[in-house]
Amino acid sequence: MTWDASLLWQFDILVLLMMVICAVTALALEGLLSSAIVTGVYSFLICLMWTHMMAVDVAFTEAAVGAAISTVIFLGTAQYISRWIKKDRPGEQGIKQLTIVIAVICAVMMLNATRDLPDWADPASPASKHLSPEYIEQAYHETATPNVVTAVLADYRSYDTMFEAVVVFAAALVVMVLLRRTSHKHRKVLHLRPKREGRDTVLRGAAQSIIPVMQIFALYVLCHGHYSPGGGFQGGVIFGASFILLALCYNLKFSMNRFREHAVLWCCAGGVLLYAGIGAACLGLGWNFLGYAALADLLGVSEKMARSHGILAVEVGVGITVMAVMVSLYYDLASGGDLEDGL
Amino acid sequence: MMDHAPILMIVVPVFASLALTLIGPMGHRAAYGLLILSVAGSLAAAMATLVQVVWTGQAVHYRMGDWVPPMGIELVIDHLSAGVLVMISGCALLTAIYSMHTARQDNPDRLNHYYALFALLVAGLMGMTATGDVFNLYVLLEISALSSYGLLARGKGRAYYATFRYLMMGTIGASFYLLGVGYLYIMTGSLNMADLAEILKRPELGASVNVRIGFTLIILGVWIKMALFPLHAWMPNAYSRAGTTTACLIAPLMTKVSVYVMLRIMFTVFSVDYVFQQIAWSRLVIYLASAAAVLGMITALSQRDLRKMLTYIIVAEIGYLTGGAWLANTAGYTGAVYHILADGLMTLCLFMAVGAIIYRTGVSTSAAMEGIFQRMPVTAGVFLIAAASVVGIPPTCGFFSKWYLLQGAVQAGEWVFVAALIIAGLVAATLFFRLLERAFFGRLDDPVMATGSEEPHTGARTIRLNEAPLTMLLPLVFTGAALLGLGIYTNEVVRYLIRWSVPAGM
Amino acid sequence: MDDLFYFIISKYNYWAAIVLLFIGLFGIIVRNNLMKKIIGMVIFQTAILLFIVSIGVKRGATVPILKFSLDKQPLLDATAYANPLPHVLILTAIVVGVAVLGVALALLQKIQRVHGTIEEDEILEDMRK
Amino acid sequence: MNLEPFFIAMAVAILFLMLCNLYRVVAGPTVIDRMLGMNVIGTKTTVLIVLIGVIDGRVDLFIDITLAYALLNFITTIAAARFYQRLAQPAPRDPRESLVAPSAGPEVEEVDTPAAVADSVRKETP
Amino acid sequence: MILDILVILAMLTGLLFFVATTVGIIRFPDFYSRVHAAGKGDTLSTTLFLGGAILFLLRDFGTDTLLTAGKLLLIVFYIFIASPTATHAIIDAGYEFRVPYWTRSKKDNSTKGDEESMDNGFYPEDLKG
Repeated sequence: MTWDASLLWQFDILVLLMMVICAVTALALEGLLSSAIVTGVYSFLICLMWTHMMAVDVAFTEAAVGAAISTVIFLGTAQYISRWIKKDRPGEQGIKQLTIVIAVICAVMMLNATRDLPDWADPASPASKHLSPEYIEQAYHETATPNVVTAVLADYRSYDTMFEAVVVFAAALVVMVLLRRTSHKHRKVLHLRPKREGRDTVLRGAAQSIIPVMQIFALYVLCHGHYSPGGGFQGGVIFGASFILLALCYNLKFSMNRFREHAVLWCCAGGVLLYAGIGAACLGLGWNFLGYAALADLLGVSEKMARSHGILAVEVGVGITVMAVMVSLYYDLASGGDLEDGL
Repeated sequence: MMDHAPILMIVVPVFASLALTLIGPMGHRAAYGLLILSVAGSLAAAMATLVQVVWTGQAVHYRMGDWVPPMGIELVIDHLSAGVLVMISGCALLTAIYSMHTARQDNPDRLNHYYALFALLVAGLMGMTATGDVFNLYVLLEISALSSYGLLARGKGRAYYATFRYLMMGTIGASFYLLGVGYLYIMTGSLNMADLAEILKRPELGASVNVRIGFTLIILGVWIKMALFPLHAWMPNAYSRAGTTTACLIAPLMTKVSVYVMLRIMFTVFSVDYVFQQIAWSRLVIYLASAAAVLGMITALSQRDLRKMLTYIIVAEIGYLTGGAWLANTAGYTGAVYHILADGLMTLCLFMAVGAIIYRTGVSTSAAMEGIFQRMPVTAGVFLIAAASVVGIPPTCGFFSKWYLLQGAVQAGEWVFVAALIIAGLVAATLFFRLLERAFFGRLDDPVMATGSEEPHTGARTIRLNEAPLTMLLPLVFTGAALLGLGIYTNEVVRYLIRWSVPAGM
Repeated sequence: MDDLFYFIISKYNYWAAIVLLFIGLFGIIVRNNLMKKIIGMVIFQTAILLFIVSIGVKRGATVPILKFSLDKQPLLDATAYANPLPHVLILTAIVVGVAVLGVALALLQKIQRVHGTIEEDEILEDMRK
Repeated sequence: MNLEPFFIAMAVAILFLMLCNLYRVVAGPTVIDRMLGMNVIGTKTTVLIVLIGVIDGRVDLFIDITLAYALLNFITTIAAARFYQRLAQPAPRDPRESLVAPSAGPEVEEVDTPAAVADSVRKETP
Repeated sequence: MILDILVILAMLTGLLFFVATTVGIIRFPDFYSRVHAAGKGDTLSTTLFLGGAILFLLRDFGTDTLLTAGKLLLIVFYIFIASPTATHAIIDAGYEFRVPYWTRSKKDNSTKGDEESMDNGFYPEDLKG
């Protein structure tokens, strides 16, 4: 019985309890904004949980996404929808109740089946025995990247990551195709923001001091992904968030003058193009797609270092795409598609 | 270049979609040409791979980034996936050629972005089919899903709610799939399909309840994606409200690829023994499939909207496919795989023909069929072939797939499924007979028709030939010919392609 | 008593994930409001992510970033680091989740514009007209 | 001196405080109160991540997350505050648009088909 | 040893302020006073906790720890900027919404003496969702 040597279970149980409370509250509240905010708290908690499970990269991503992007786009959408739910009507619940009964039966079966799962945090579980030791033991020798997660993400499974970049690109494209309006006939729900020069000074001052640091930090996260948690996605989100902050503290036009819609679209596609282009370059040099070792001769380094550089280049591609996509999502969703006035 | 064909057929459309986004407003024709070029490249690569697979009789493996499989991702293209890949890229190419007029009609603005999403959808579907990694399949599933949301929402005003429901169901399905992959990963520690299959042969995993849960979740997720009968509610509205090009692209491909994924999971990751001996509910699936076939066809019979009717026919066809796959014998499996190819073509053909008719008449109810034989003889002829194929009349490929399915059902002694196949065939015959009757003997001065067609109240039957434009007609005719050709060369297809992919232990 | 305690300690994470999963699913099925459905979807997805990250945890293991000894040699003991593979999968899955969330919200705005409401039954009524 | 038990105690204590703050998030009564609760929970999360890092002995890897939190937690709060500033002005609202979405206007191009012509003529005559 | 005691002192003080903040957030009657408690107490106690961590790091002095300590100082600095600004923005939003102040007389009117009892008519409708 080694439970006393296990992780901090008191910690976990408290966090999980809070997560369940948040989840129930988010679904039960009547105001939609309240639910969005409770969802934000939920994402803080899950980030905490992941930090505690030593998944720092995941926690970093969740921090960037949950703390900034999700809640902001929720709020941006909330401007254009009715913000109260109406009580569910009783008459139409028959099929729903049946589904719930089935779902509860499934839940009980799955809870019962956890008996059979390997113990939590067991170092001898199949998942910890089969593939992951090889990654941990070989990644550094083959890619010169101490952060195993980055090595696996951008080299061993870089094909996945390329399509991850394509997914966000597709999302930006879909949102743009859906919302972006060329005509201004159908105007907005909320009116233009009033001029409030005087009292915004505090916000602008803070923004002026925070945004540069944020951007430098984003670049640091992007480039330092080999040695510490972080990488293209996290850096991209933080960089994109800096533009969102600019738009929030000044206004949408101000931000758009610095990062125009065309440039955003170019960056969205350009990042993916960089990624896929590197893959295709490897293919042209006689290796398989995304075999960065092909770049060794070109760069004049060993294959191991070529992989390391390849990872960096690919992360830059992901970073550019994600940055542009986050900005694009904000532009389109917060302005309702006419790019006139944001949150 | 031959060695790299497996990756090229996936990456070329991705590059095309990037180019379509980047180059900006470069005119309709340039965008159209670029799309066709990329999809044709994809088709060429798929054909090359197919030839290679059939020639050598072995699966083609492509290691991504030169990593050895359990650590890296690999593409595995065997006989089954090679056939499906050619089907996907072929259908996509035909739709791309077909889209010249309809896509512009549906998208007066942002045609480039529409085509970019089109290319992304093709890339996603090709990637799903070619991959040999269960998690990679999830990522590509989401790509194809996201781009299809974008394409479907380009329909008319009410498409948004239908798309939203599709998004919800699609996300639930994909999430179930992901959870199932998580269960498999926690029990085995691997994500590569071949490696998983190797590990899952261990007896202690065969009896494990969690592996069974994982299997169930994956299959459930895939069923939601492919709209098997009780889970199909999202599909009819989403497809019938979409634009013509979108419907032609998504309706034949999305569901078929999901069926392919189901086969892959059942027979490559798991094994025949596992699926039919360890899974308690595997016998129930036949009943579900029978219900899908019969109810789908009957619901189709009661539809007035042509596209909705075709969508319910897809629901029924999904029933055939699922039933064939779960019959657990070679004939049933052959029928199911053959029907993936046949049904892809047949659905494409029907949707294209209906799209052409709607394009010319502007009416989407069955009233549009009035007198089609006089006004659009070629379209109507192809429609007739496709209808014959759905009903299952000999020279067309629909007959042969049904034949194999029936044979398999009889061998397995699943009389419910036999009955369902026959009833569904009869209902389909009724359905198409009604339509074709109107198309052949239809009167143009019918008051229903007066609202939509040209020259409503002339009284006399002065019928102008009003055939669809050539870019629509060519792919249509080609698809019709392919339906016949696939039927005529059934033996070859089965012998060189499908026999090789029959899983061990069937 | 110890056995029971050990049992709870070794499984609670899975339980929490499954409970959250079904809370999310419940939200998607039962709530009438489309925004609530989206929130349910977010919870549903994160529950799955929580489950999969739980696979990667090892007792006594640290962050999967290699430690270096004083003479710059990496410590390559697999039991000392958490399993990196689930982290990679979840990174990708989070990104996919954000993408889907963005598209869902865009659709929501469109639905509000077209139907004037985001309550499911009212939309259905509106569509029947 | 081994400070690890002390840090663990601190972490659990902060978590309890978080649980108390969660009351404000759950109970409201206004959205701004919830926002406040979220802000406070965000800061506590920052501290907790640093503490986990200290307990694990590799703080340098956890600090980036903390910095990201410190910078990004701010954005959410500002966004919510902005939202309410915009809402505070009374404005007439007309959320309902025409049934056909302007971006996907198929009627524009449908004119060349005869049916559409007939349709448009029919629309104009009454 | 002295550093250890300093660490413990800093963190205990920080915890004290956290407790004060929490009590304030839960018990204060109106929105403005709650923001006040949150804005001040939270910033200070976070600073104290992170200061404690810096001191703890400096126990084994070296370039690595110095760098980490520097980053922690940066975090302290930015929390010092961001947290009050965020509080300011929240207050501003509430002020523009004309959220009423809490006064003694109002409290006297309510029999329960708890803020919950007067909430119902107390806040603008828009703020509750």
